[in-house]
This record gives sequence, C-alpha cells and structure tokens, in this order.
Amino acid sequence: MPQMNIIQSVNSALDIILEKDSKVCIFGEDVGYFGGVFRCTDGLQAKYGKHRVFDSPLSEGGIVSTAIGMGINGLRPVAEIQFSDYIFPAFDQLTNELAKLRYRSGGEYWAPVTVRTPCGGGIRGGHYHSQSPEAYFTHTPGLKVVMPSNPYDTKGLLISAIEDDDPVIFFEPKRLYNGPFDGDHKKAALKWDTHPKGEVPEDYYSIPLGEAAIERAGSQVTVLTYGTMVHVAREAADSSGIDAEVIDLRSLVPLDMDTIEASVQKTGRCVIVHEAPKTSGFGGELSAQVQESCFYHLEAPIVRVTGWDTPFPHSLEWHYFPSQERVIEAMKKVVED
Amino acid sequence: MPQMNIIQSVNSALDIILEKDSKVCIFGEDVGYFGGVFRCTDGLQAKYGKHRVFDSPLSEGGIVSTAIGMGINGLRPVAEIQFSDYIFPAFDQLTNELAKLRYRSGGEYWAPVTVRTPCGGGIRGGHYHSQSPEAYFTHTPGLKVVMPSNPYDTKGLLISAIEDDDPVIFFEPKRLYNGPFDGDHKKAALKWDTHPKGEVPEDYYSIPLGEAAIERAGSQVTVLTYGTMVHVAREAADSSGIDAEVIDLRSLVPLDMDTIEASVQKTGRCVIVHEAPKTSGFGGELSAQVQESCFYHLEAPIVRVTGWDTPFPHSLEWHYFPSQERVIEAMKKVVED
Amino acid sequence: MSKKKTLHVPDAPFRPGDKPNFKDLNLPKAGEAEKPDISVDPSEIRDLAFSLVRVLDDKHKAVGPWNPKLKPSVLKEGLRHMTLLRIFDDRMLTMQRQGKLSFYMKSLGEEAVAIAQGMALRPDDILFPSYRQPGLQFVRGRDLVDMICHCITNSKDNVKGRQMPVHYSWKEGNLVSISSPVGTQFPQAVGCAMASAYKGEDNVTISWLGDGTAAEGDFHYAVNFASVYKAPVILNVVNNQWAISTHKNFSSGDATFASRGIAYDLPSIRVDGNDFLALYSVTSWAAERARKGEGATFIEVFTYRAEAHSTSDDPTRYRPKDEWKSWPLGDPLERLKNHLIDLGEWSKTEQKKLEKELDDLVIKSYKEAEKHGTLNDGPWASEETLFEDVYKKPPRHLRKQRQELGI
Amino acid sequence: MSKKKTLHVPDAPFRPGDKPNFKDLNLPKAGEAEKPDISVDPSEIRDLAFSLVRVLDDKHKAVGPWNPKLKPSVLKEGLRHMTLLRIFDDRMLTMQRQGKLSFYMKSLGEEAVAIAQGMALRPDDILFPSYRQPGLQFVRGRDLVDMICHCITNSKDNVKGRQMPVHYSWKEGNLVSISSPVGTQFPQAVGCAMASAYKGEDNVTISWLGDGTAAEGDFHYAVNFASVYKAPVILNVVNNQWAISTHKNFSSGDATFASRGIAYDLPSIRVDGNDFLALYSVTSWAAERARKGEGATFIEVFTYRAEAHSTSDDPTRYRPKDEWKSWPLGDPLERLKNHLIDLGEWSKTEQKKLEKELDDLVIKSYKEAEKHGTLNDGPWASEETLFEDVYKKPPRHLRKQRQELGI
Ligand SMILES: Cc1ncc(C[n+]2csc(CCOP(=O)(O)OP(=O)(O)O)c2C)c(N)n1
Ligand SMILES: Cc1ncc(C[n+]2csc(CCOP(=O)(O)OP(=O)(O)O)c2C)c(N)n1
Ligand SMILES: [Mg+2]
Ligand SMILES: [Mg+2]
Repeated sequence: MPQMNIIQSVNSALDIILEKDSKVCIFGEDVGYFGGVFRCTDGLQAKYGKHRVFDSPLSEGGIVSTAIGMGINGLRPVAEIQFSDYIFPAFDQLTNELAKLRYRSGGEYWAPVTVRTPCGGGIRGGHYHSQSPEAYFTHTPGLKVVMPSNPYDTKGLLISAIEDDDPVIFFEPKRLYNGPFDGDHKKAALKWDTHPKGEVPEDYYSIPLGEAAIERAGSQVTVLTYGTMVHVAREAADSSGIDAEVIDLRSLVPLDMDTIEASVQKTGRCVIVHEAPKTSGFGGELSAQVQESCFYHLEAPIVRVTGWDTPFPHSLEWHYFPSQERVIEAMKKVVED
Repeated sequence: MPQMNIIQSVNSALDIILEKDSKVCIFGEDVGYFGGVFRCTDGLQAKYGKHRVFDSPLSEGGIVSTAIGMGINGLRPVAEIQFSDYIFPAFDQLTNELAKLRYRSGGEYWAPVTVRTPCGGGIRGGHYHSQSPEAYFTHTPGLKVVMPSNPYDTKGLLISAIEDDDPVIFFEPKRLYNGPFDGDHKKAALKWDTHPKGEVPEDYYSIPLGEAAIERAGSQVTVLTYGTMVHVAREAADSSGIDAEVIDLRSLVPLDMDTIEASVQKTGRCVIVHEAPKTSGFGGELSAQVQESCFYHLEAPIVRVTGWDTPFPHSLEWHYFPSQERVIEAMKKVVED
Repeated sequence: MSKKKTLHVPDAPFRPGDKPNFKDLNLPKAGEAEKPDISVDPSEIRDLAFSLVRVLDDKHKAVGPWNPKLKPSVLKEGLRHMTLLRIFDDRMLTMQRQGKLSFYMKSLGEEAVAIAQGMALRPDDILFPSYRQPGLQFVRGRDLVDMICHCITNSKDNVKGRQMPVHYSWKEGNLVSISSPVGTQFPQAVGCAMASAYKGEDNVTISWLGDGTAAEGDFHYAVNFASVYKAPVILNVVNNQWAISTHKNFSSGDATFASRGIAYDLPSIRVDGNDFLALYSVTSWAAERARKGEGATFIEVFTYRAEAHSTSDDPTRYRPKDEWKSWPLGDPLERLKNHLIDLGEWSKTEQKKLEKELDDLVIKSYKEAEKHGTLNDGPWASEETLFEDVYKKPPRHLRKQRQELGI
Repeated sequence: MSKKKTLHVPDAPFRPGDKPNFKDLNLPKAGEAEKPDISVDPSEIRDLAFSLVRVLDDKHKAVGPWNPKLKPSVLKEGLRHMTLLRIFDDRMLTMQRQGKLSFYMKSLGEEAVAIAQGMALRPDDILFPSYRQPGLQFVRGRDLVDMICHCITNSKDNVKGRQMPVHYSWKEGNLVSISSPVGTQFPQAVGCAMASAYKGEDNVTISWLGDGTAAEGDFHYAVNFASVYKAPVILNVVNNQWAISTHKNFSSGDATFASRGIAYDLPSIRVDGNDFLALYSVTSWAAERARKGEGATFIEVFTYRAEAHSTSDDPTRYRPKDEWKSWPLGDPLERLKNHLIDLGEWSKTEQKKLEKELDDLVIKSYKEAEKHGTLNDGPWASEETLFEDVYKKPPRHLRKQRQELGI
C-alpha cells in the first residue's frame, strides 16, 4: 500500500472525489494553478480543468458565501481557507448562514459545503498562523467539526465530509502535514514514511464522521484529544510508563460519547488535551460531558492540558504548545490523586 | 433614588460618561438621531452633539474596525451592535484585532473599545434576534465579557467597561430591558418599578468587572448563571422550595472563581444555567472549572440547563428557552443524587 | 456652542418637522437614457450609473428606448400583483396590530420592484430576495394560504415556525430562504449563479439588498466575485433612501449606488424603482446578458420606503410625516394603473372591482390559513421539529436532548 | 476535451514558460495626467482613476503638472532610504536562508511606495501599513538595530517575540502594529483619522493594502466610512499585480483599482508606484486635502512584486522567471538614481559608495542586534511575557496559568 503524508492523502481524497462526482468543485486562495500554499491541491487543476479547481479572490467571506450559493444550486463545493486564523472574515456566513440554512428553511434548502483549513501551532507561525479555532464551530449547531491526526484518517474522513449533506469544517493540523510530531521540537522531524497510519489505500474509502479511534489502549487514565496532540499524548503515555488510553476524537461534532464513556468508566480518570486556549475551549465541553456521564466512576478531577489563555506567541511557542511534560504531569496528577 | 429600567440605566451610564470624558464617543446603527432601536441612546445626540453620538453605516465590521482605530488614537469609543446575532460580520476584527492588539504590539498599542449589544431570547425574535453568543468571546483571550441582569448592575458595570483600558463585550439581555422576567411568558410582564435592583443612583458609580453577585443565598445547591436566567433560576429556587444559592456571574471574563468555589464547596452541588446552546457553551467551561477546583466537595454530577443544540426557534421559543421547570428538575436531580 | 472643527457626520436631508424637499435629486427625464446592446463593453456605458432609466413619463406614456412594449395583458397582470401585494400587506399589518402575527414588514411604495423584476424572469431563474421582495411569490403563483401560514407561524408554516414572519422560503418557486442578517444572500446568489454556469445551464440568479445593507462586506464579495467569474447574476441595490432611521447619506457619499458596479467593470444601471416598465425592461436586458454568457449586471433600483421599516419601527421619530407623498417619482401602482387607463385598457371602476376581489381573496385565504393554527393558540409545528433539520439526521446528542425535553 | 460551456475562470496573463508581455497595459505618457485643485469635486476628476500619474519620463526627466519640484537633497534622502531598504532586505533574506530569521518578506521593486509616500507626510501622521511597507521606518529614522531585533525575535524585540518577523510595531514613529490578517488595518486607519478629526487635530492617517487584499470586506468598510465621515485619511491599494500566486485578474475585473473610489465619491488617483516623484506628489496632494478638511483620497499605486511573496513562497511555480525585468515602469531605485545623475547631482561612484556604507551599517547593526539574542539560542523575551499584555493587568486565571507553567 502506498505511504502518504497528510498533504498527499488530502490530495488523493480530492482527486478521487473529483473523479467520482462531477458536482464537486474545489476553490480558495491559491488552490488552482499553484496547487495551494501547502500544495494540497497540487496537480488537480491540470487534471480536472479550470472550472473544477480554481483560484478565488482573497476573500474568505466571499469564498464561503459563494460556496453556500453553489451548494444550494446542486454543487458540492470544497472550499479552502488558507489558514484557520483567517476563517473569521467568513464567520457570519459560517455560523448564521451555512449552519442555519437547513433549519431556517424548514429543510427546503441546505448546502453540502466542506471547508478545509490548516490549523494549529508548532511551525513557528506565531500569532496568526497557529490558531486552533475549532471550539467556536463546535458551539454552532448545524456544523460538523472534524480534525484528523494522520494520513489514513484524513483521507477517509475528508471523503466522508465531502459526501456528507451537512456542512463540515475540516481542520488539518498543519504541523502533521509532513510527519507525526510528538511535541519534541528538538528531535529531527519525523516522516509518515514508516508510520502505520501513513499507509493509505490509493482507492476510495471512507471513515464515518462521529467515531473516535483508540490511538493507544490503556487502563489507568483516559486521555481525550485530537489533532497534533494525539501524538504528543501517545508519546507521553509511552515514555512516562503510565498506561493511558489515548482516544483520538477525530470528529468533535458529532462526538463519539460511547467510546469516551466506555473508556472513562473503565479507567476512572480523565485528562483532556488540546492546543487551543483553555477558557471555553472544546476541553471544557468534554470535561463537562465526562463528569455528567461518568461522575460516579471518576476517581480524580478531570484535568485539562491546553494552550494558555493568551494569543499564540512566536518565540515562546514551546512554552505555549502543550508539552509532553505537561501531559505527563497531568496524567500523573490524575492517576495519583 | 430613581427607579430605572435597563434601557434607562444604560442611557444614564452613557450620559454620565459622555459628560465626564470628552474622549468617549458613541456610535452604531441608528444610535444617533433616532436614539437606537431599543432607545438606549435616546436624547444623547441632542445633548452632546452629532460628533459624540452618531449613526454609522450598516456595517458591523466597519463599526468595530473604526472603533479600534479611534481607540488607538486616544478615543474611548462605545460601539453598539444592534443585535448580538449581527456581531459576526465583525468577528475577525473582534477576535484577531481588538483582542490581540495589545499583545501583538508588545503593549505599544491597545484600543479601549466597549461593544454594547442586546442578546438573548424571550422576545419572539426567532432565529436571528435571540442568540446568546457570549461563549465565542469568552474563548478569545484579550476580551472581557460582561452580562448584567438588572438596572443597577448594568449602569455600574457599563461605566466600568467603558473606563476599562481593555476591550469589553457588553451583552444586554434584551428580554430584561423593560422588566425582570422569570421565564413564565404567560404571566403579565413585570416592570423594574418595584424591584430593588431597579433603584439606580442618578450619579456616577461603578461596579468592578470580575465580581459575581449572590442573587439568592442558599445552602443546598449552587446555581451559576447570568443574564435573563438569573431571574428564572431565582424564581425556580423560590418556588420549588429548594434552598439554592443563585450566583449572578455578571462578568464571564474575568470570572469570579473565588465566589463560585466558596459556594460550591459549601453546597457540594452545582447547576449551571444559560440560554445559549449547550455544546461548548460557557456552561461547559464553568462545569470544567468547578469540577477542577471542587471535585472533592461535589456530591452529585454538575448539571447544565441550557438552550438546545439547535438554532433558536420562533414558534417553539418556549420549548427552547430554559424554563423554570427544567431548572427545578435539574436542582432536584442534583440535590437528590 | 462655538463651532469647533471636529468630525464630520452627515445629516439626513430632513427630520420631523421639516418639509421634505427632493429638489436636488436632479432627475433626468423619462426616455432620456440610452439603451445599449447586451454585449456592450461596460466601460462605454458608465454614464448609465449616474443617470436614471425611466420609461413612464409624467403623462403616463411609455417613452424612449427602454420601453419594453409589453402587451396590455402583461401590464394588467403586473397591476394585479401589485394591487394584491398592497392589499395583502395592509391586511397583514392589521392582523399584526391585533397580535395575530409576531412581526410584519411592508413593501408599500416598492411593490413594483419585486413584481416587475420577477415578471421579467423565467420560472427557473433563482431568487435570493431580502425581506422587502415578497411580491416575487405572487408573480410565481404561490398559494396565499401558504404565505399566510408562514406569517402567522402555524402548523402549516413550511419553515416550521423557525423564523419570524416574512422570512419566506419556497423551494418550488425557486425562492431561497430569506435570512435576517442583511446582505448575506447577495454573494450566495453569485455562488448560485456560478453553479448554473458550471453546469452549463442558462438560468439566471437574481438578488436584492437595501441601500443600508450595501455597506456590509457581503455586498463587496458579491460584486467582486460576480465580476471575476462573469457569473450569470443580477445584483440589485434597492435604494429606498432609508435603512431604518439612517438616511442613505450614511451609506454612500454623494455618488450613486449604481456607480459601485463601475469599479468592477460591470454594466451598472440606475433605474426608477417606481416605474414598472423601466424595471421590467432593465431586468430583461440584464437577464438576457446573463443567459447569453455576458456575465453579471449591477442595478440600483431608485425608490422610496413609504412606510415604517417594520412593525417594530416608528418613523415619525426620525423623518417627516407623509414624506413619501412628496416623492417625485410617485406611487408605482398608481403610475402603472394610470398608464393602463391612458392606453384605454383599464378604468377606475375595474380597479375598484379588482381591489374588492383581491381583498376578498386575502380574507378568505387568511381564514383558511387559520384553520391550520394561529400564532397564539397553535397548533404550531410539532415539538419534534425543534430538533429536526439542524442536521440531515439528528446525531446522538440531539436525540438525547429531545428525550430530555420529553418528546 | 470538447469545450463545454461552463464557469468562466480568469487566467493570469502568463505562466512559467511564457514570455511576459505587458503590452496591453496601455500606459499613458509621463506628464500627461492633469493635477486638480485640492478642493476639486471628485466627480470632475473621475478620469484620473483610469489614467496614471507619472512624473519621471523615459529620459529621467521630471515632467508635467504633478512634478513636486523637490530639492536635490530630498531626492538624495529618498535614494538613500531606498538603497538602504534594498540592502537591508537582501541581508535579511540571506540571514533567513541561514535560519537566523523564521520568515521574511521583501519589498523589491516596491521600495518607492513606502519611502516616497512616507517622506511626503509629517512625523505626526499615523501609519497603518501592511507587511510590504517596512521602508516607512527608515523615513522616520528608526534604529536599524531595533528593526533587526524584531526580525530575529530576540530579547530586544519590542513586540516581545509574539509575531513573526516584519510584523513591526513602532509607537514612537506612529507606525501601528502590523497584523497578518490582511486588510484589517484599512478601516482601522479610517477610525484613527476620524479620531484626529474628532479631536480637531490636523494630522493625517495613511494606510496601504494589496491588490489581492482589496477583495476583503475590510476594504469596503474603509472606503465607505472614509467617504461618509470625510475622514482625513489616505487609502492606498498597492497593486503589485500578484497576491501570492493569484494574479490581480482575480481581484478586479478589467477596471482599475483606483476606480473603486469613484463609487464613494472620493478623489481617486492611479499613480506609477515605481516613480518616486509621482508618488511623493500625489501623496502630498492627498495629505493637504486631508489636512484642510477636504476628506479622504483613494490611491491605486501601480507597481510590480519583483520577488517571491515571502520566504515561504516559490514564484517559479506560477509565473515566468525574471518577469519583473520586463515591467515597463522599470526599477524605482534605478529611476530615481538616474534622475539625480541626469540632474548632475549624483554619480554611479557615489551610489557605489553609498551602497558600501549602508551595507556596512546593516552588517554592523545586525551584529549589534545579535548581542541581544538570536532566534535559535535566545535570549528571547522572558517567559513571564507570555502572560503579559493579554490584558492591561493579568486577571486571576492568567496568574494561575503562569504559576502552572512554573514561572
Ligand atoms: C447584519 C445585520 N445588521 C443589522 C440588522 C438590523 N436591520 C434589519 S433591517 C436594517 C436596515 C436595512 O436597511 P436597507 O438595507 O436600506 O433595507 P430596507 O429595510 O430599506 O429595505 C437593519 C439595520 C440586520 N438585520 N442584519
Ligand atoms: C485574511 C487573510 N487571508 C489570507 C492570508 C494569507 N495571505 C497572506 S499575504 C496574501 C496575499 C496578499 O496579496 P496582496 O494583497 O496583493 O499583497 P502583496 O503580498 O502583493 O503585497 C495572502 C493570501 C492572510 N494573511 N490574511
Ligand atoms: Mg433602505
Ligand atoms: Mg499584491
């Protein structure tokens, strides 16, 4: 089976779906001729033609709003927002329009739009190339929110997202594009080459939205996480000797509470890890739900390990980015409490 | 002491601050000549002049961005967003600019902008005149987020917000403008006339941001809430006979965890109530924090009573709006668990 | 107060107590504006953005190159729709005042906009209106009862009671769900038109927004994308001079709204919005361009909001009373009626009869609608609908919440 | 593949392998554009939005009504700043390639923009640049060491290592913190100018954004608010033809960017961005208008992005190599130099000497800067700074988080 990195697996998913469904079109800033600043759409315009894969004006609001119109009129647009830090000019169209269209029209209209956007830190992107804005979208009924952590899942989830008749915000943790990253920036960069989840079938397959994956089975503590932090958490478990069960949520909305509950009810302990700032981050929601459904199983307070409640810094990036140490400390605290 | 409703207390705060500080200006859609669609700025243009209180183009993004520029250049603008449902076109300027300006410039620049905006349901406003988007802003480091529940607090908090050198999103629960509302829409509308918190001093006073108020002291369960739901929760406590301690948070960021902890550690039980949708609502954050700091005091799972994870409906408004019954049920559950 | 130099803030031209004065509008005469070929280079017709296309002159004659030369039957149909809309609006307003609707918005003085423009289109053309173009539904033959069921938010409201009144959605009529956040429909319409082009279909998309709304970012996205992708779309700014209490002086400098299309290399036309014939003609021209692959047209519809913004509004607080009566471009319904009378095709008696007939129809429809429930007593959309249509299928958390509510 | 009718998508005029061809630019001659009075009615000078203000002709002479007739000393100062900027950019790029900066963006080919425009202003005028106008800092005499400390993100970076390089902030120089989200500064600048007017001060605010960025909503807010409130602001669209890989054909139809000001009744001028004199002159004119209370001016600065978008970019993937060399409006630095030589005020030897001097200065400054730390080894801004400046004073939750981090 071919090995792919996440860029290639995104490209492969798009390629397959462009081939399969003539109603799919892909557009966004620099995605056409150039193939995207991260090269996720490389070669697709040449292969499928200018009207299937094309550049847009530099206008996130324009991209999302026209995608909605296309969706209303029978297309299945896949829009790219170049960095998720730049998704906010489209926030009104995403939250007030895309999310609510089906509801407000009594089911008459909807727009099966997928918005792909690279997110997260760890690339020295500083303030405005590192944000993880997923929580905003999880608070917006009508949107589905997905964030994969490896090439295999990326392809299968992206195909599902595009085929889904509901709008999906599809976050791609850019630090993982070229290889897994366990949080140790001093180590040489890894590649997906030898990673089992770097094996990606060439052909069509899909992974349903709303199913978490157990990244690492364990018994002492449940770690709920997604995106880049999946790798940090797994490595933290492996290196600390704490037998943690690391759950890769993959889809935040809908959320796989069955898997989460089963795990926490087994371990009795829970740590939540994400990059985004703590206050009202998705970790708050996870913590609330876990204590609601597993209160009597919990043997220690749930601990969140997250980005700080500050904007994302540049030079102090590694003081901001949740480190293995912080995850280990949290797991220890929870296990020992 | 004069009795005021919330509209009058907003007006009084603005009047005082316009008088006191020539750098304060007020603008937004229809706020100038007309005095605002809710009449909060009534009479102020006539009193202070066209350049102090003025109409703006219909452009929330333009309002917030120019307010930032004014703030950078020494003014202390108070911008009105006509309904908080319409704050999203300004979301980029609020989250990426206003919130981050001080940080990204190393403290060189900041903009002391206050954004006032009516929020919440209960006025048959349906889909787009009922939203409670406060959670989005609590997830945005750099912003302060305030929501009062009565005329007295409104005036004191609004004056603090305007005088604060940090940006503040000031939510005004529009269902409370003219009178307290305990969630029973079948009852005749109440007025602030006889309510103790409807007594509002004519003169300057301020209430610090970041201090919660105990709306009703109690021993059996702590109810954390804010805005309109304060009244629903208090009435639920009074009418159910459950001796609940109802805490009116008033300020969500910064949050008064001291008051919250003291109460939950005393009662050992906690219910959280807000109008906004549940998933990733501010209740998730509150729940997470309470269980983090009061885990060993908690005798039952924390329960959230919130709007459903749907857009805000029109005809079924009262099925959406968290009712006294739902609050009582939650309190009972928590107390009996 | 000494006049210190300070920030310039525009004024409305008149306020309560002032005498409305429309002299400096400098209106061109009917028939004056030239009519270009549909494949014209936009740069050659920039003047049209500062002029005004008018067909009906002061003597109720149709004049000039933009005269669409419509058959009397078509004119009568237009008159019928406009009369119906006015009567419908009046009845609904009355019912709102009686508490039977939670809210209402009228089109008084602007009836020609949706009706003439709608009639100039094909049924498969797609509509993205604002709340001020309900008349489109009459043109496309929507059942009045259905419209009223939405307005009184009962069990037969096809949007299941989720939106306030006048936020229609009508899939069968290709009328896309109306949204309260103003302007959002404009760039969506462009995307919709892009999809038609993508599919090689020759239907056209049309959208409207107000003078105030033209200040939103969505306006800019729409015009720009329409230009870049030569989308088969007609973009209308309905300049009715007011955005609630805010005069259009706050949403444009002294330039016309139509001139905003020039900057995007779009043919940009300013048209008398109270002139059924001019509107019909300009819209046909734009639709033909779009259908033939010539791309988008940008139109400023020049009109006047005759009444309150909505039932929540009290315009006497911010503008003179009966100001609309001085509007130099008159009443669109009267003008069309007088034109028909002038043609010998219509009479005051016939109009009276028509009014009676339509009023009866509205009353009958209203009664019929109430059989499906009322705002205050229901039945409304059933409780289960609360959790439907958020997603195509309710995910687990919504099914759980539904159970929590006990349904 | 048969050519089915489908969505129109524009092309860039050339791609890798093509020969760049700028013939259809239809450039007017130097000296041709008229210079209006500062109190001109914008509607009288719409032509300027489709023309091009040029002062330096092909023979290096300054011609026409827009000739600002600057003293040689001023020209030399301009040349010095431009030369410094070019050298500074080169050095920084080299250092970036060596891993000493995390990122860099050059102004090659566009040096005149910030420098001529900056020199035409007063020091108390307030600057809201994009990342492509670092030259403003040279004009206002910023310490090179400070600039470099920011770029290498060390302990003396005045923005405390929070932003990527070239996101300068310099309060003393009235240069407002540069943001990555493009365009956000444009309406902020308008608000800033409104505040100056509010206070009765006569300083001017100026802002720049790119051709690509002009598609953002912020562009529209800015121009509209500037027009409505007659703000003392100068709004520049720097049309360097590219937004990363996206040609300006995707951000405007065939109209000029300058023509976008027409729709808001602003004087709108298109100016040769590689012509120091034309830029200086147009900016002085706009600043005078603003200062005298005549309101905003809208300017399209017509230029070419000579190099990669940034150090993350590889333009050979999307446009021909050395394409800039064919740009008919030449190299702004060469043109100013040749003008000075033509005036007998400068020589190639002097230029060489100047280059050497400035290169030494940059190297010296770089070394000096490194004394305060380097990107890779620090020292950087101290760890406590992580929690500072989020709010004026850290609230409890940030003090707690700081403790959690153990600092
Ligand atoms: C984004 C947004 N902001 C504010 C409002 C509140 N609002 C509703 S209509 C309106 C005025 C619209 O004026 P205009 O665009 O001229 O249209 P008209 O009502 O005159 O037809 C305003 C401010 C809204 N609905 N949406
Ligand atoms: C809101 C936003 N969207 C996207 C980007 C990514 N981005 C950075 S610069 C750029 C192109 C800007 O082009 P232009 O405005 O022409 O300016 P230039 O770089 O040519 O000076 C893009 C797409 C961004 N920084 N901000
Ligand atoms: Mg209007
Ligand atoms: Mg550019």
